[in-house]
Amino acid sequence: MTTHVTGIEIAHLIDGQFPDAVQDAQPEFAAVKPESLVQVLTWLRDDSDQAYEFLSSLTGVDRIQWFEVAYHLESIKHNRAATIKVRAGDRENPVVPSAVPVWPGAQLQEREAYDLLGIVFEGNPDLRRIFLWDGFAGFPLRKDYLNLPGGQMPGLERFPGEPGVELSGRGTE
Amino acid sequence: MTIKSEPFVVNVGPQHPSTHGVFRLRLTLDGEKIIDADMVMGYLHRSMEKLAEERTYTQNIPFTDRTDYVASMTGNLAYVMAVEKLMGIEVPERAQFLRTIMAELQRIASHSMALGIFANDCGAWQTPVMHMFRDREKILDLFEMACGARLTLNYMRIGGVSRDIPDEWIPQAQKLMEDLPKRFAEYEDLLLHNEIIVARARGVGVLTPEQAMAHSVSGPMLRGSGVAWDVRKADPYAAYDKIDFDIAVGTNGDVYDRFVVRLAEMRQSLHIIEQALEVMPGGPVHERLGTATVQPGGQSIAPLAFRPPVGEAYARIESPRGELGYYIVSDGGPSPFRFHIRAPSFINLTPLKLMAIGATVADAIVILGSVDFVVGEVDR
Amino acid sequence: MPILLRGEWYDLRDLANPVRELIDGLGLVSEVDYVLWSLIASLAILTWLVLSVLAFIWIERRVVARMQNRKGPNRVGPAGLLQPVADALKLLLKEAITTRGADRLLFWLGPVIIFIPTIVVFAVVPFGESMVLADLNVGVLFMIAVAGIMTPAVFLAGWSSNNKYAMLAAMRTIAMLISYEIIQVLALLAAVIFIGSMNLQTIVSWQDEYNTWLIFIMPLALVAYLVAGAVEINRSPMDISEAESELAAGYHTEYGGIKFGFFYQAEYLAGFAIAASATTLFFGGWTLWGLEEWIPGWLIFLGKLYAVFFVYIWSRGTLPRLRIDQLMTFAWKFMLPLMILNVLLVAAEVVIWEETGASRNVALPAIGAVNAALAAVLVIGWARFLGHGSGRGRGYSATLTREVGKIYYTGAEAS
Amino acid sequence: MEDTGTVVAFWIFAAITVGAAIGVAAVRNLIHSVALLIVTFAGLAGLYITLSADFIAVVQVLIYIGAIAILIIFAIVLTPRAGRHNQESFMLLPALALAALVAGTMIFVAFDTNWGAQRSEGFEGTATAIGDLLLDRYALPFEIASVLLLSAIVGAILLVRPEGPEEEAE
Repeated sequence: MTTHVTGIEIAHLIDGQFPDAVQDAQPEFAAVKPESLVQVLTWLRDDSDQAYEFLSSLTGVDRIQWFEVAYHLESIKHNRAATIKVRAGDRENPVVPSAVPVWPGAQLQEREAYDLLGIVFEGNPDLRRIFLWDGFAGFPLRKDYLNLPGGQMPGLERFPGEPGVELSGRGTE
Repeated sequence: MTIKSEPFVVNVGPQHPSTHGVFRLRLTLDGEKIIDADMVMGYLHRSMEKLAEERTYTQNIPFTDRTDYVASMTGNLAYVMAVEKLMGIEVPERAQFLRTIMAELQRIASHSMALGIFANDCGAWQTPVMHMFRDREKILDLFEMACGARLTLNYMRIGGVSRDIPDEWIPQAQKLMEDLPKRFAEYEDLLLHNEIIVARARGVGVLTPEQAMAHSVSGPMLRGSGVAWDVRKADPYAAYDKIDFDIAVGTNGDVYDRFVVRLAEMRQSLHIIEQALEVMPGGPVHERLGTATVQPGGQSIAPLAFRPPVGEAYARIESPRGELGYYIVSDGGPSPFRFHIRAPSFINLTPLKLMAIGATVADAIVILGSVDFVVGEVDR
Repeated sequence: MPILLRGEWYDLRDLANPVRELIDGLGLVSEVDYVLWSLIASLAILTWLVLSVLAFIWIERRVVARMQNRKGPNRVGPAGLLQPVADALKLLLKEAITTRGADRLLFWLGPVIIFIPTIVVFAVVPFGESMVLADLNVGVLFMIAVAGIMTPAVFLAGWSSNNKYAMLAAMRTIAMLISYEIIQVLALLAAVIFIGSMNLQTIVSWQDEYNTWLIFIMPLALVAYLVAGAVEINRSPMDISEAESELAAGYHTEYGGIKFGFFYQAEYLAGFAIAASATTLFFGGWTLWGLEEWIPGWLIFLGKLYAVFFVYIWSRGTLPRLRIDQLMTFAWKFMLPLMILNVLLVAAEVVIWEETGASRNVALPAIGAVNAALAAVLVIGWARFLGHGSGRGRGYSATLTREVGKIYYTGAEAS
Repeated sequence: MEDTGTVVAFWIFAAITVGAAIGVAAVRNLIHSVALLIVTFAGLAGLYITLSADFIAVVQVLIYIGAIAILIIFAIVLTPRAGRHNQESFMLLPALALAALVAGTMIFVAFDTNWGAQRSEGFEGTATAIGDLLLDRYALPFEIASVLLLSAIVGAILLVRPEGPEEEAE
């Protein structure tokens, strides 16, 4: 039976190793500051007591006040699961360090989060849109998606390279 | 002096017989050898995660059918489990067993299709697929008896299953259980012992367990690489903790092992279903939620709309393709605040480049087949 | 008189007699008469070929459907018999598209060129006793040579399409055909050495006279010839040049309508040509141990031809495809040494037979037994030596465990 | 070459051969050029048939169309940056001079030879006759040619072999 490590427990563990790295701790998750994220994740992966060698899921969530990225970790060795989160406050340009150096498996999932939520993963070697086309304006999973600047209707002016189409919108910066 | 040809870019897909849907693989070739591979997806993107934010929890169940349309039972199951976890609902025991049986039947159906299409990718012109469809058809008949649909089943409900199985279901299922082992032996003999298939699949697309875990690969691919990890065993859900079964693992991590594991899993599934049919208790198949009504004829329905408490839940199950997770964030409203699918087909594609580089075009097709992805789930 | 035009074609027997009387009555100059007769004979062969192709499209679809638990075409006409006609009509009515980037001239020429060798081969095929359009002294060589024209035709078709799949497939085809042409030639060389003639009629009558078929004397050569033939006509497990799961449709990806129909038909015709030569060389042609006295020779011949062709349909319905490098390895490392050995062996046997002067009733069974035994030993031994055929898949199964989190990877097979 | 049929056939084949040969040199597109070369080879095979040399004719088709043409195609496809078009070349004049030299030699030989003595006596067993000659009177040239080809093959393999022991063919 998998031990689901609560956010409080994992926050204590992280706090013991990296003081000042934990931002928030809830029963479901522990939130880590973006600056220390990669350190914390690397430690969680490499420490033999933790050994979270498997990144089950990486998801972005638009919490309106901030963006957060949830990392659902699994330790195959210890049969244990935990959830780590990281928050990015800047609504216009949320930036979070990439987890690809820690788990290559984050690659496609980070691209997905970037594509749909516009969260920029700093350090991702190949951060491109994945489901939507390159010129797509805006990030559809954001809660304010329909209020695009300039009254733009997503999905009308779209394909890059289409003659006469000047690409604009937040996806193209 | 080494003769090197100019790099040559080939687009495999989006319309191509072996991409299992609309999926595109951009291969850069040196002769027949792959020197770079890039995936282009999104041709089937239906923005399910966005749509789900506008619909109530019950209305979202049909969406989960349409992600992995080859194994919609497991899609349903993972979603309703996530919502149940969010709301803290206990599911009646009979429903738990029914879920187990249905999920395992779905696994057999899905794996047999994977096996057949893999043979098709290897060039066995349609014959294995048609033979596999023969079995899958019977399983779909069982599904039809249970819930009226064959492909997009919509059988699971939050708090149980949509209806109980009819009386003649169990005898028919048992008959199928008697037939299938013979078929599996036949497939093992015809496909996995075939010299050409062995030559094509052995040592191709190798993933070491370290690579597999680091790339978040799950399901038969992870087990093919020798990692004994199965959510059914590691974190039992439904009725798996009451049932005796084994995890099948490979030792070489190549394409061949993935299919060996799949076939062994089909046998284990039979074993699970047989036990579950024996020990399945009677009783209700649906937990009453709030204003749930039981209609005449025993069919119970979940209320169309309800408000789970604020919070979040991540539930994962072992779908035929791997670890299928649903991550649901609730803000206390009638529809999910965030609805995310951890799609195994999608994430299992991550190491594709790693596996494809250095292989030939023909290998790339076989490797792609061994991932056994469903484009509906990749793109969502 | 040139040899190609001196065919003793008169054996269209009863069917041809009235026509012959008619033409003889015209009192034409011998040359014109000659050309006229050649044309009529060619037309007869062509008609038979087209009808056979139509029939076999239906047969193949029904047979393969049978292997696949399906019914196959069963709507158009009784039992779906008119399905090939409907298919052909559909292909004829479709627009003949030439893609924009294609080399227009060669793109059009491709399907035409590929059609020529597949038909011309039948000029030398003995359908019955003295029922052959052109009785060449080098008939065996002629068949191989003409079939070799397919190679450049396939390349031109693939190259002119300006399509990457087609180009890849064309390169694969060339590499493959060249390799297997050698196997084919060596396989037939053994037969020719043994009989001592390249004339197909002589080969058939030799088999008739000695009351045996070459298949009993050199089974290995027959197998090699059929394998090389499968390569030539793109049948699984050698269909890598049109590998539909990898390269869409291979070298004819860009062809549609009747141009595709030409390729499709050429493939069948080439298959018939392979089956015809195998029948002639290894299955005694139009003879059937005296039965040809009662049954028309050409009927026996066609029966054998269709039976050989059926093997290809069968393999298509059952076998997966090899990879290009495996196919080339198979040709160069496996087949070629065996074929060279086979030729040497047969040559030695011929010399020994001549030297000892043994009677045919002793010599032929002895040679057949020795060859069959050696073929079995060589094939199995050489395959084992190269690491194949030992049933590598057998005895390997998944490890069953209940310990979550344990790692069972050994990497024994990783390359 | 007496009867009308053969004469007609000769002229047809000769026209095809010469026409296609001119095309080979004149056409700008290299692949078209190869296609025409194939036609030339086929025409030559036809000419051999009118000369009753059945074996040579068939071997012409087998070797030249089946192998040499393919070799040329390979050469074109594998040459780096081989465009589809035959470029203008500064080698034009030397090439013309060389061609004229070869043509002159050929014409001289053709006129100098006593053709009457070479007339064929029918076509029974040209293959046997050629075989006998190759292994009897011309055994040495035949063997020298084989050795030459063998060394060419070995040389070609050496040239294209990747340096060092890396990448064994799988």
